[in-house]
Amino acid sequence: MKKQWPETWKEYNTGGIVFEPGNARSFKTGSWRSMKPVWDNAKCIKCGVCYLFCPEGCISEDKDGYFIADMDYCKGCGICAHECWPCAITIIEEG
Amino acid sequence: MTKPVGIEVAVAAAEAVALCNIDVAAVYPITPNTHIAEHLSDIVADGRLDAEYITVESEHSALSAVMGASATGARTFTATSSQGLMYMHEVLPIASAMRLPIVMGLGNRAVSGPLNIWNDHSDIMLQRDSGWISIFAENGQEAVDMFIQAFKIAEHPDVLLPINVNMDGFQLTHMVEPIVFPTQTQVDQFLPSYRPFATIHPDKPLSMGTLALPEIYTEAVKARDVAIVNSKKVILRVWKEWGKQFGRKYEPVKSYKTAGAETLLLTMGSMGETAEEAIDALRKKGVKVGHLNMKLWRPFPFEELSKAVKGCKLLIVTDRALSYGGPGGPLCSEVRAALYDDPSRPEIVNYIIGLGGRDMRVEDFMKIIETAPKAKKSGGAYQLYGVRE
Amino acid sequence: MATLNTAQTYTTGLIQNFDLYAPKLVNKEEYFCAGHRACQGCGEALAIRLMCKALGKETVIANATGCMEVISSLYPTTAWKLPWIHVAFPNAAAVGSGVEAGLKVLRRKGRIPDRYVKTVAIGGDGGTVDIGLQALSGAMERGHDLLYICFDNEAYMNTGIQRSSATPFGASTTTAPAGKASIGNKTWKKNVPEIMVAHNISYVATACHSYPIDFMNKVKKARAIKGPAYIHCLSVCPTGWRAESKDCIKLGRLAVETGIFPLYEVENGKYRMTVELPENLRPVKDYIKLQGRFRHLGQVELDFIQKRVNLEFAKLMQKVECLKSWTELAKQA
Amino acid sequence: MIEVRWHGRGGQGAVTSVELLAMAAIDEGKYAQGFPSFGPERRGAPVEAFNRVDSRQIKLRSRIYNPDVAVVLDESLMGLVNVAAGLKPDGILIVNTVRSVAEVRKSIGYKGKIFTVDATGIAWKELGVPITNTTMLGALIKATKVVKLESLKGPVDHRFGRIAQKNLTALKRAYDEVKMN
Repeated sequence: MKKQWPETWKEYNTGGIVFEPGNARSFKTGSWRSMKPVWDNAKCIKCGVCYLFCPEGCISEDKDGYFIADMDYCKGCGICAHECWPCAITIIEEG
Repeated sequence: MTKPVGIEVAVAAAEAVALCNIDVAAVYPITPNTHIAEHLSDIVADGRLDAEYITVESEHSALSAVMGASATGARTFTATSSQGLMYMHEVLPIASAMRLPIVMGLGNRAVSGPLNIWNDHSDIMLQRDSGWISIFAENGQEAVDMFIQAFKIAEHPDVLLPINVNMDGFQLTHMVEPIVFPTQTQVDQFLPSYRPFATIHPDKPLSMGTLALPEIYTEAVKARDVAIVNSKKVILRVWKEWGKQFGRKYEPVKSYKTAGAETLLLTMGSMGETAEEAIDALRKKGVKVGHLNMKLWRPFPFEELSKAVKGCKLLIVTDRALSYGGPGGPLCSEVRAALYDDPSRPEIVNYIIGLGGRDMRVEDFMKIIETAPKAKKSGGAYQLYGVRE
Repeated sequence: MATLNTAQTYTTGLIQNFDLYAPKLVNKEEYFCAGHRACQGCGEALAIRLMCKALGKETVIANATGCMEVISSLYPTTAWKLPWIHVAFPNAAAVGSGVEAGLKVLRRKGRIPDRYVKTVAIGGDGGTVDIGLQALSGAMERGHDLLYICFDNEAYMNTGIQRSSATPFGASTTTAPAGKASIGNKTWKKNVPEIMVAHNISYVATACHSYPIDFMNKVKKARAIKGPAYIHCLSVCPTGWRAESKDCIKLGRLAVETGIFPLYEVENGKYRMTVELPENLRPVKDYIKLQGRFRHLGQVELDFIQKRVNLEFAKLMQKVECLKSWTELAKQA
Repeated sequence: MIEVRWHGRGGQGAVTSVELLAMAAIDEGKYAQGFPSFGPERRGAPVEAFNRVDSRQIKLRSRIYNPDVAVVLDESLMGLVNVAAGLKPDGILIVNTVRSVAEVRKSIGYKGKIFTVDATGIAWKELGVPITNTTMLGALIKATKVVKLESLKGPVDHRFGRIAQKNLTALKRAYDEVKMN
């Protein structure tokens, strides 16, 4: 498993610079979620509103043009479901 | 070597900074450093220096702007005094934490209130713990030399820390005196071009100025402390190199007529030379007294100080600032702490002198040296020299 | 178990401004990555994400201290894929000034690649309209090639919902709380876009993440200006506004539709509504009732707010209708 | 070492005088200092400025209390400030005035050498303005020989550019016309 913290001060990057852009992806915010979105592709018109409004940027288009959320990061805010015009997304309890 | 020219020290400092071919300067006017700001902008306006000169709306923004510029890999400069330095205070430790090798000129001045525009060291002492390298010029020539040295020290890959060059406000900044300037070729030989270790640019996106949780903050502090402690090696090397190239010697603690001295007087900044006139006068009378002038304040020169005071019985430390309700002047506090573990340490007395432009004549230094043996020596004692009771 | 099935019953014809399939056309690259630690349903994080998409790769960001800085840059991680620098709270505009100057001079001197890189400074409302206003004013006045974007969530959310000068009238905050002797915040929101217009900069706009295409178009337009530009982006904070996370987008939309936060741009002095609103605005009540921070308000305060919103909107419309662009004025002068 | 104190009013260029003198002395290979009184005085207020010139390095950075020379750029100051205060008994007082040396001596009671010159008259004639700082430098050099007259040429050229020659003419006239008793 990747170390969360540098072991010693010597491993602290000069000036506290983080050299790997976007490496916050190692922090999985999916655990914050108590509700999760579920897509009903039969209703989906592939407009992408869910993708555009996701504060996490964790919704992406699959090869067929439908949308899926990366559950490693989805915090379950419910915006996608609330904003989905054709009501293709439902928010359900986790578990 | 070129011949000395008569020039105001602040103007000479700006010329020295220009010789270092800086890329970005941001300076906000404040007495007594203003002439640096004015003259540097003249140099840029005349096209003698290709640099961006940002006429910021505050000192806080002055340092912030040079930090932004330094992060892009630019060689940067700012200057200030007193209230301006106080206004910068928030950003000072961030500059050292981010390891940005900014050079700052300080025309040292008392701190309000009451409002006072004249010289002492209250401003820099209040910023003592900001993680900056701090050096003090004793005369105009040293100020010019130190600005050029400063860039080399700060930008050294083993250092990467901001540095302030202190020169006494008015006593130095407004003094026309003889200065020998190195030529551009000499400066170019001495000072390599700045090679930043990381820059903010889309070619290699990185994040600067990140947040440290309790799990990492201590390590971040340690890393910076080690950097500033280790910077002394580079400082000594740069000073040695300077001495070789230009024939002017720089030491963390300069000794003057210390051979056989039982009493030593320690000063920092431009009063050192006046004090030396007092030493000369007393030596003629047979008094065994010598003088020390601290040029390196951060990192603190523990070994050099210890060596310099060896054999003396009484050490008179003069401070140009007071820690209210504390153990006296900050210089003396640190000298006492530094020598505490030395069993052969001298007795130490502390005089707070020259506050807010109060003049110090040769006679004053003689009086201090003559009365010091009777002064209370222990328990953090100090006295404000010349205060009217 | 199904909950919250939410048809868009609240939208009016306004939503037609939203191009249905526009999301398909936006930059797919994410420069503000998942893994950031913003609250569930954070409007500001969304706005930042959209901003980055509009700005693209050739950009440097200078960020003021605040929520977005804290949630994105916990060492040793960063959510940013754009080059990013944070120094302190009040000085994003000053740091941005320095970055801009540095990139300019180094490019001129051939020390960095010879191509244009945009500098963008960002801050929250506290870091922009309060403690950062001086640095912002300085940067805009000096004419740096700098885009400043304020993400306004109407209080100091990072420190726990304290009142700022961008906090709306009547909102209860932790330092302007509602109580028996207080209706909460007693002042009207400071109009910083107008202060920016007074700096004679060539582009000023208001925006909101709930109108993502409008926002991104404004960012692109401002980015293209070789000089100072300012965008004030209302960013819904469900936590601080005491609202439901899912309502984030809806709240932004209601702020616009009620005329509380109209979306407009000012190009060379010429005002233009970018989201047209009907003559009869939606009642402010529709917006206010969804938020716990306004829960304590009675009819008297609501009436007061409605009147003031009407007045402010009328003032804006007057500018939209009457003011000509400077280029036009110059021709007449 | 020679210590000089200049008396003028804010805006009359006393600080320029001390700069020029210091520069000239340094150009001659001497050691010199030139500095203003470090005060907040504004245009019109009485101000002082100082020079030290020596053949060896000057280490003093304290103020000048007992000058060898006092130079008065503006005669109207003599009723306001004691321009001879602390002046060494065998020192030199140089006054811009149309009065005679005897008259000046009578009014101030100073026992050392006194020099007078109508610097204002010269400045009006040569420069077209009553600014006497460069003019009085000529009188000072004649009275003290602290630097050579020609040593001022470089600093004055540097400082005044296209109006340098006028200043040098005024300076030379004061050098020639200064009266001593």
